[in-house]
Amino acid sequence: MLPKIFFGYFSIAMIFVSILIITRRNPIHSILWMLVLFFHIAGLYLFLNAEFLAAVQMILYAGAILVLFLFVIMMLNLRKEVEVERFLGEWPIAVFVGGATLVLVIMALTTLTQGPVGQYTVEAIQAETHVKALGKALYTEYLYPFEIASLILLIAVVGAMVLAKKRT
Amino acid sequence: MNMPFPNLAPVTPEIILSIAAMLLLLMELVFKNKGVLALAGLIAVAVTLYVLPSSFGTTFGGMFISDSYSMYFKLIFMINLALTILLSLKYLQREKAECGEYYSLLLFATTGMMIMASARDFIVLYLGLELMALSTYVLAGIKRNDIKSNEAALKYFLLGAFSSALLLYGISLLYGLTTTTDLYKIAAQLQQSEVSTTLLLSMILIAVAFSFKIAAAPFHMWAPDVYEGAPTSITAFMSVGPKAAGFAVIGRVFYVAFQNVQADWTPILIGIAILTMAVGNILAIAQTNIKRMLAYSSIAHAGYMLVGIIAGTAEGQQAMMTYMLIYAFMNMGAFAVVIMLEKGDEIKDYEGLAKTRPVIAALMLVFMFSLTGIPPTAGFVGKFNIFMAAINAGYVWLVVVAVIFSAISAYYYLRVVMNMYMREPAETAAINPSPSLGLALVISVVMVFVIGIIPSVVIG
Amino acid sequence: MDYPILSTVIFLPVVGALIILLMQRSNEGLIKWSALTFSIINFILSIPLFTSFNKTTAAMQFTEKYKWIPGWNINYALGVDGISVLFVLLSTLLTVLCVSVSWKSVKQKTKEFFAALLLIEGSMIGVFCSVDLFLFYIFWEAMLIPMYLLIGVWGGPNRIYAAIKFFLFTLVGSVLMLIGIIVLYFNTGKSFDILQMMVTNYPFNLQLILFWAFFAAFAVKVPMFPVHTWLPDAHTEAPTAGSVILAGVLIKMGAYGFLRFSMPILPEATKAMAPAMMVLSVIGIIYGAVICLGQTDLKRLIAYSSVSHMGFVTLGIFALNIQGLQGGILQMLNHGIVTGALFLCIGMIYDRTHTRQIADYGGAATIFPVYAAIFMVFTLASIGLPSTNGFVGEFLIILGGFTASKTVGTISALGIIIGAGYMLWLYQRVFFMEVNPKIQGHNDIDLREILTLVPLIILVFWIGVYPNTFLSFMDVSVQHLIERLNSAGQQNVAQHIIEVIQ
Amino acid sequence: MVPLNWYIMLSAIIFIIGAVGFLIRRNILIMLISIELMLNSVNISFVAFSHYLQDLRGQIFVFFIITVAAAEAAIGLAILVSLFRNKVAIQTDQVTEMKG
Amino acid sequence: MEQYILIPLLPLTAFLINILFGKSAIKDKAHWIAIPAVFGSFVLALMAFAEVMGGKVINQDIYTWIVSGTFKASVGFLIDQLTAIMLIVVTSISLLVHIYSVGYMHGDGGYYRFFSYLSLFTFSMLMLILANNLLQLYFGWEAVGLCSYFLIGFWYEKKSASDAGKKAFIVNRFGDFGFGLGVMLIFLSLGSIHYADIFSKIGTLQGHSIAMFGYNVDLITLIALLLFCGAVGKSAQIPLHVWLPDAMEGPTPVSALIHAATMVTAGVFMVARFNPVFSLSPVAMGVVAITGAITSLFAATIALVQNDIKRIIAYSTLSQLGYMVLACGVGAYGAGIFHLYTHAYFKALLFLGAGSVMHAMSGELDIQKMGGLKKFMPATYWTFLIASLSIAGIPGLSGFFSKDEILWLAYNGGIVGRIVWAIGTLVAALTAFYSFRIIFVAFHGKFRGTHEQEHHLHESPKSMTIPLMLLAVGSIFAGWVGIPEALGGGNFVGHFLQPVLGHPHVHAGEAEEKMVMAISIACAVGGIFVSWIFYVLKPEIPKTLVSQFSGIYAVLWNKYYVDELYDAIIVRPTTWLARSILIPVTDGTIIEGIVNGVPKMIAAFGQKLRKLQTGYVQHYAMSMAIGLFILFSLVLIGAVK
Repeated sequence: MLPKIFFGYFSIAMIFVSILIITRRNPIHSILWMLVLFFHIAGLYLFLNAEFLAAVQMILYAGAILVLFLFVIMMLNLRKEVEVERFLGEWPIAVFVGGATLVLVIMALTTLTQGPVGQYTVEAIQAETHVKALGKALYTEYLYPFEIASLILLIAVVGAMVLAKKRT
Repeated sequence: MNMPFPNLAPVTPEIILSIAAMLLLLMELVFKNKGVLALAGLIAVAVTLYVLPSSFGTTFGGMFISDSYSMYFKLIFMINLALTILLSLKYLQREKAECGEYYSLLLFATTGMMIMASARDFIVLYLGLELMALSTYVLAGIKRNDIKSNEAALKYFLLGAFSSALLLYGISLLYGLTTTTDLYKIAAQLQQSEVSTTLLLSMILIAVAFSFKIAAAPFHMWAPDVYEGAPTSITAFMSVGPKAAGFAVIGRVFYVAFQNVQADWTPILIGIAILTMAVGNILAIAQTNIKRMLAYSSIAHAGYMLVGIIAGTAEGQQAMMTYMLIYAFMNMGAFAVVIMLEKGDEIKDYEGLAKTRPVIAALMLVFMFSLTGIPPTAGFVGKFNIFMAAINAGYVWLVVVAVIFSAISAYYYLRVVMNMYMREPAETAAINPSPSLGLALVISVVMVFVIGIIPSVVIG
Repeated sequence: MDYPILSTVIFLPVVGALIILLMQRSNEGLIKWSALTFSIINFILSIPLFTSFNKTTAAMQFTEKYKWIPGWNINYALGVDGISVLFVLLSTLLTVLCVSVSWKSVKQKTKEFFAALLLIEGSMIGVFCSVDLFLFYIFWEAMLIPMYLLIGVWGGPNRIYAAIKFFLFTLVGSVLMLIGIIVLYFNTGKSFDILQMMVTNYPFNLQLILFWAFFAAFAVKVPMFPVHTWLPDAHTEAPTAGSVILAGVLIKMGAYGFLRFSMPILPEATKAMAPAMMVLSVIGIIYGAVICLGQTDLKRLIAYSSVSHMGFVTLGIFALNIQGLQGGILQMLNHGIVTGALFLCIGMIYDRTHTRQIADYGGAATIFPVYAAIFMVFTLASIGLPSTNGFVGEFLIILGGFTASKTVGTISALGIIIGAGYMLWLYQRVFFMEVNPKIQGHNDIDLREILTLVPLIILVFWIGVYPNTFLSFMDVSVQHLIERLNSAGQQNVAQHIIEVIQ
Repeated sequence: MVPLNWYIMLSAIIFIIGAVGFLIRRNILIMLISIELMLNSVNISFVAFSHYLQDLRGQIFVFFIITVAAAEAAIGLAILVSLFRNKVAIQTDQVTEMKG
Repeated sequence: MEQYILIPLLPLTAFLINILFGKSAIKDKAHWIAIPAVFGSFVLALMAFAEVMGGKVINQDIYTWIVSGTFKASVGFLIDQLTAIMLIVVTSISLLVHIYSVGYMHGDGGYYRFFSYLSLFTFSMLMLILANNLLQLYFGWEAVGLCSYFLIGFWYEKKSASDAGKKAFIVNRFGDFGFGLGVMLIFLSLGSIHYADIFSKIGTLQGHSIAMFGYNVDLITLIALLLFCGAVGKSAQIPLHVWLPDAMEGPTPVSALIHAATMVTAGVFMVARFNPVFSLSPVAMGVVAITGAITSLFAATIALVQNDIKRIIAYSTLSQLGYMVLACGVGAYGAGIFHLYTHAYFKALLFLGAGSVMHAMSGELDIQKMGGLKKFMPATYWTFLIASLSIAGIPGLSGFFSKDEILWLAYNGGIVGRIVWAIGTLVAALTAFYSFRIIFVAFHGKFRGTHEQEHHLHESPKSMTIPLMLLAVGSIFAGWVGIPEALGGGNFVGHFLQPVLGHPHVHAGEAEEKMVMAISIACAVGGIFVSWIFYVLKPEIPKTLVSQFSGIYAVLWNKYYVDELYDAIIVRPTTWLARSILIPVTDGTIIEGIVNGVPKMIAAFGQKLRKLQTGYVQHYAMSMAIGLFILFSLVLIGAVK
C-alpha cells in the first residue's frame, strides 16, 4: 500500500509539475520546475532499484543540461522577449490532439503484456551492486553503443563549437 | 568477466571512417587549404570502399551486422559522401562557409548512416541515427551567418528531436513487450505472442519516426524548408544520405522485427506512401525555388521507394535499394548543376540556359528526365524495378496510383527543361566550374546513362 | 545478312546525333551536311529491308537477339515482319526529307535540332523493330524527349504549351501501358518476349484489363477520339520537321501498337472490344473531319484531318478482317506519306510568308504554280482519289469496315465526303481566287524543295497504281494475325465485365 | 507492489504533456525543454520495464538516452545561439523565413 | 487487242507531257500534243468498233491493281457493243472539242494546262467506259469528276468558278459514296467485282435480303439503288443536280465535252451497263424511271425562265439526262444509250455554238443582251438552229429518233411507264419552247447589247466553226442509224446493242407507235410555235405572264430554291456544327476543359496545400502529431474490430 501512496504522490506531482513546465511564461521558471521534476524522477528511479541512474539523472540532467539551459538563457538575456504571446494560436487543437492521443495510448496500454522475465532480478543486481552490474553490461555487451555514444558527444562538442563560434 | 575481444572486421569501414573524421578535425588545425581536407575525405571514402567488400559478418554480440543489405546501403552512402565532397569544395569557398569541421561532420554523419544500416539492435540503431542526425543538424546550420541556414538547422533540429523522442517511446514499448532490443530476438518473441494493440502502437511510433527521416508525408514538412535553407551541398547530401539511411532501417526493422505484423504495417505504409507521392508531386508543381522543388521531388521519390517496401518481398526490398542508388546519382547530379550556377536557386534563373550554357543545360535535362523516369535514363530503370516488385506482390492498383503521380511529376521537371530550352535568357548565367564539380557531374551523368542503358549493373 | 542491319539502322542516327552534338556550333554547314549524310546513309542502309525481305513468311526477319538484362529475362531482340518493315523504311525516308526541309528554316540551335531529329529517327525505328516489350517501351518513351524539345524549342508561338501537352498526354497513356507490360510479364512466366506472348493464352478478364491499359497508350498516340486534343496543338506548333515526323511516323506507333500487341497478344479481348473501338474510330473520322471545316489555321486543319484519317486506320484494324487490316496498315503508310508531305508543303510556304492563317492566303496558284500543282497532288491523295495511295487504303478500310458492320462502314464512308469538302475548300481558299496581297512577291519553291517532295509524289502514285508492291509485304503477316484472332474464342463481354467489377 | 502499468501510464501522460508543450509553445527554449520532458518520460518507462522485466537493457538504454539528450541539448542550444546572433529571435514565429 | 490499250494511253501520255513540260517548253503548242493523241484514240476506237461489229467482244485484264485477301481488282478492258458506241462518242466529241478549243482558248495563260486537263479527262473517260470491273469504273468515275473539277475551276481566280468546281466535286462525292458502298456490297454478296462474274451470279441473289440500319432490304434492290446513287451524282439527277448548272463557270468547250456530251452521261452508261442488276429489281427500276422523269420536268421548267445562255443549255442537258435515265428506268437501255449518243452531238453543238456567241460577245452570257446575232454570225446561227431543231425533236433530225424511241418504250412500260411517258411528252414541248426561246431572243430581233460589243461582233475563227459544222452534220445524221422500224428504218442501234442491253418487250402495235410519235411531234412544233408567239410576235406576253405568276416565276427563276435548301440543311449546319459546337464546345470546353482543367486543378490544389506549409515549426510538428493520431485511431479501430 505504501508504495502505491508514494507512487500516487510522485505521479500527481510529476504530472502537475510537467504541466507547469510547459505553461510558464518565463523559461527560467520552466527550468526550475524542470529541476523539481528531475528530483521526482530520480526518486522514482530509486523505487525501481536504479540507484545509479537516479544519480546520473541528478548529475547529468539537473547538474549539466539544465545548467546549460540556464546559462544560455542568461547569455541571450531574454528579458524583453518574455512579454510576447505564449501559446500558439492553434493550441486548442494541439491540446485536443494530445488529449485524444493520450486516451488512445492509454486504451492501448491496458492491453500491454510484458515480455519474458530476464535474469537480473532485484536480488541479483543487489548482490552485484547496481553500478557494477550496469558497468559490466555497458563495457562488455554494450561496448559498441558506448563507443558510438562517445562519437555523439564528440559531435556535440564539435557542432556546438562550429555553430556558436563568433562570426568571423 | 572474460569477454572475448570483439571481432572488428565487420566494423572496419565504420572505424576507418570515424578515425578519418577525427583525423580531419586535427588536420584542420594544420592545413589552411581546405582542399586537402576534401582530398583526405575522398581518400577515406576510397579506403572504406576498399575494405567494404571484406567486412562480412556479425559482431558485438550480434548488435552489428554487415551483410549484403547493409553493404549496398553503405555503397550508396559512400557515393553520396564522395559526391557531396566533390560538390562542396568550390561551393563552400563561394559561400564563405569553409571550415574544417565540415568534412569531418560529413564523415561522422556518414558513419552514423552506416551504423544505422548495419544495426541489429535498437540501441545501436538509435545511436547511429542520432550520430547522423546531430551531424546533419550542424551541417544544415553551418552557414552560420545566413539566417536561412540557421532557420533550417533550427527547424530540422526541433522536429528531428521530436521525432527521435517518438522513436524512443516506440522502442520503449517494444522493449516492454519483448524484453529485448535485438531485432531478430524481437521478431522471435513477437512470433510467440499475439499481436497486441501496444505492439501496433509502438510500430506506428517507430514508423512515424522513420517516415520523418525519409520525409514521408505527413511527416515531411521539415524537408522543403530545410532543403531550401541549408547550404546546397548539404541539401544534396541530406536528400540522399539520411533518406537512404532511413530506408535502410525501415527495410531492416519492418522486414525483420515487425515481420509478423506485416499485415498491419502494410496498410499504414500504403497510406503514407500514397500521401507522400501526392503531397510531394502536387506541391512541387507550385514551387518557384528549385531547391524547394527538388525537396518536394525527393519527398515524392520517397513515396515511390515506399512502394518497394510495401511489396513486402525481397524483390521489393532490392527494388527500393536499387532505386535509392539511382536516385543518389540523379539527385546529386541535379544539385551539382544547381551548385554550378552562380545564381541557380530560383527556377526562373534557368531561363535560356540552353543558349548560354548548353552543356550544363543538357546535363540538367538528363537529370530532370531521369527524375521523371523516362528511358533510357536510370530513373526509368528504378521506377520500373519498383513497379515490377509491387505488381508481382499484387499491388497493381498502388502502382497505378504511383504511375499517375509519376506522370504528374513530369510537369514540374519539364518546367525546368522548358525554362532552359524554350525561354530566352535574360543574361548569360554565371557559372562556377571546378574540376571537382565537373567530376561529380560526369560521374552522375555517366551513371545515369549506364544504369539506364545497361540496367544489369544494378539488377540481379 | 552479314551485319546486324536493324541495329545499324537504329543506332547509326544516334551515333550521328552524338557526333553532331560534338561539332562546333558555328560550323552550320558541316552540321547540316553531316545530318543529311547520316540520314541518307541510313536510308540507303534500310533499303535491303525492302529488297531482301522474304514475303512468304510471317516470322520475324533480320532478327537479332542478345541477352541484355538477364536478371529480368530481358533480351535485346529486334526483328521485323511484314507489318513493321514498311514503317522502318518510311521513317528513314521521312527523316531525309525532314533534314532537307529544315535546311534553311531552322535558324537557331541548328546543332541541337539535327541531333534531336536523328535521335527521334533512331528511337522511332527502334519502336518498330523491337521484339521485346521492354525494349519497345524504352524506345517508345525515349522518343518523347527529343520530340518534346523539337516542339518546344523550335516550334511556333504557343510551343511551350503544346510541347508540355504532348509530353504529358503521351506520358500518362504510356505509364498505364507500362503497368500492363509488367502484368503481362508476370503472366507470361517472366518474359518480355513478344513472340512468346503471342502464343500464350491469357485469361479473358486479364486480357480485358490489359487491353485497356494498352489502349491508354495507343489511343493517345493514334490519337483516337476523345484523347486527340494534344495533336492539333502539337502539330500546329511544331516546326515543319516535327510536324512531319509526328504525322508521318509518330502517330503511326499507336496504330502499330494495336497491331503488334493488342491484337495478337490479347486476341479475345480485341475481339470483344472491337465494336467499341470501331465506334470510337468512326466518331473520330466524322468528328475530325467536321472540325476541319471550322479551322482557320493551315496546320491545325491538317492536324485535325489526321484525327480523321487515323480514325480510318483504327477502323480498318478493328474491322478484324484482311481487307480492313491491310487497308489499315497501308493507310498508315499513306497517311505518313501524304500528311507528311502536306506538312512539308505548308512548312515551305510558311518559310516564305510566315503565316499559317488560311485567310492570309488566296491566289497562291498564281504565285506558286509548281507548288500549287504539287500541293494538289497531295490534296487529292488525302481525299482518296483513285490512283493515289489514299484511295487504296481508304477503300480497303471501308470495305473491311463494311464487312464487319454495315452501319459503321456506311458512316465512315461519309467521312470521305467531308474529307473532300474540307480539303478542297482549303485548297480553294489558299490557292484559288484573287491573289492576296499578303503573299505577293514570293518565289516559287526551289529545286531543293521540289526534290524533297518528289519521292513522296512517286510514292503516292506508286501505291495508288500498284499497291501490290506494298500489300504483298504484309500479306502473310496479316493472314497470320487473322489466324491468331480466329483461333481465339469468342467471349461474352457483359458477363465478364460484371465479373471484373465484382 | 505498484503495477507496471501505472508507471507506463505515468510515462505516457508525461510524454503527451511534453509533446503538447512542444506543440503549443512559441518559445524555442521551452520547446527544447519539452523535448527533454518527453525523453524523460521515455526514460521512466524504460527503467520501469527494466525493473519489472528483470533486464538491464532498459537501464543501459536510458544511460545512452541521457547522453544523447545532453548532446542534443548542446547542439540545439548552439543552433539557437547561432540563430540569435543573426536575428534576435527566440520565438518560432520569428523564424518563418521559409515557407510554402 | 493490245493496241486498244493505246486508246486511253495516248491521251494519258499527252497529259503527262503537257503537264510536266507545258509550262517550260510547250506553252501554246500544247494542242500539237493533245490533238494527235485524241485523234489516235479516235482511229483506234473506230477500229475497235469495226471489230465489235464483226461480233467480237474483247474482255481482258491488263494488270492486277489491288489484291487483299479474296478481294481482287484489276485494270482491264471490256470492249463490247455498248463500249464501242461510247468509245466513238467520247473520242469523236473529244476530238472536235479539242479542235474547237484551239481557237476558243487562244491566248489564255493556262493554255497548256487546259489541254492537259482535256487529255486527262479523255483518258479518264475512256478508262471509265473501257472498264471490265467495278473498281476501274470507280476509278474513271472519280477521275472524270476530278477533271471536271479542274476544268470548271479553270479560271480559278474567279471565286464563282472555284466555288463551282468544288461544288461539283463534293456533290459528286455524295453520289460516289453510294456507288462505293454499292461496289462493296456487290463484293460482299458476290465475292467479285468483275462485270462478267457479277452478271453471271447476280441472279443467285434474288430473294435475298440484308439488314441495313435495322431494316431488312432486298439485296438486289439495295445494290441497284446504291449504284444508282452514283449515277444520280454523275448524271446530275435530282437531288444531286445542283452542281451541273454551276459547272457552266468553266470554259465553254468544257461544258460541251464534259457537262453535256460525255461525263454526265456516265451515269446513264453505268445504269445501262448494269442492266442485268437493275432489271432484277422492279423497285429500283421504278425509282430510276421516276427520278429521270422528275429531273427532266424539273430542269425543263427552270430552263423556261433563265436568261444565261449556258445555263439554259445546262438545264436542257439536265432535262435530256433525265430522259436517258427515264429510258433506263423503263428498261429501254438501248434507247437511253441511243439518246445519249445523239444528244452528245446536238448538245455539244449547242454549247459550242453558245461558246461561239460568247466569244463574239466578249463573254456576255445574258440572252436578253443579245439579239439579231443571225446576221453577224451566220455559221453559228445555222448550226445552232440545227441543234435546236434536233433537240426539239423535229422529225428527220437525230434528236427526234432517239427521243421518240424513249417515249415509245416508256409508253409500253406499264403504269410507271405511262406516267413517265406523259411527263416526257410534256417535257418535249417545254424543250422545244425554251430551245427556240434562245434562237428567237438571241439571234433574231435587234441587238440589245452595248455598242462596244456590237462593234466587236464577228464570226468565230475556222477552228471553231468547222467543229460546229461537223457537229451539225452529226446532229442531223447521227440519229439515222436508229430509225425505228415503224418508220421503215432498221433501228440499227437497237439491234446492235441488244446483246448487251436486251430489248424491252413491246406489246402495243405500230399504230400506237405512230400515235405516240405524232403526239411528240405535235408537242415539239407546238413548243416552237408558242415560243415564236412569245418572243417574236408578241414579246409583251412573257412580261405579263411574269407579273401575273410572279410567285411561280420566282420559284423557277431561283431553281426551286434547291441550292438554298442545301445551304440551309447541309452546308450551314455542318460548318455551324464545326465552328460553334465542335471547336468551341466539345473540343474547346469539354475535352480541353478536362485536359487543361485537371492540371490546373492540381496546380491550384498545390497552391492551397502550400498555405499549409506555413513556416511555423509548430505547424509542422502538429502535422506529425495529427498524422500520428490518425494512424493511432485507424489502427485502434482496426484492432477493436
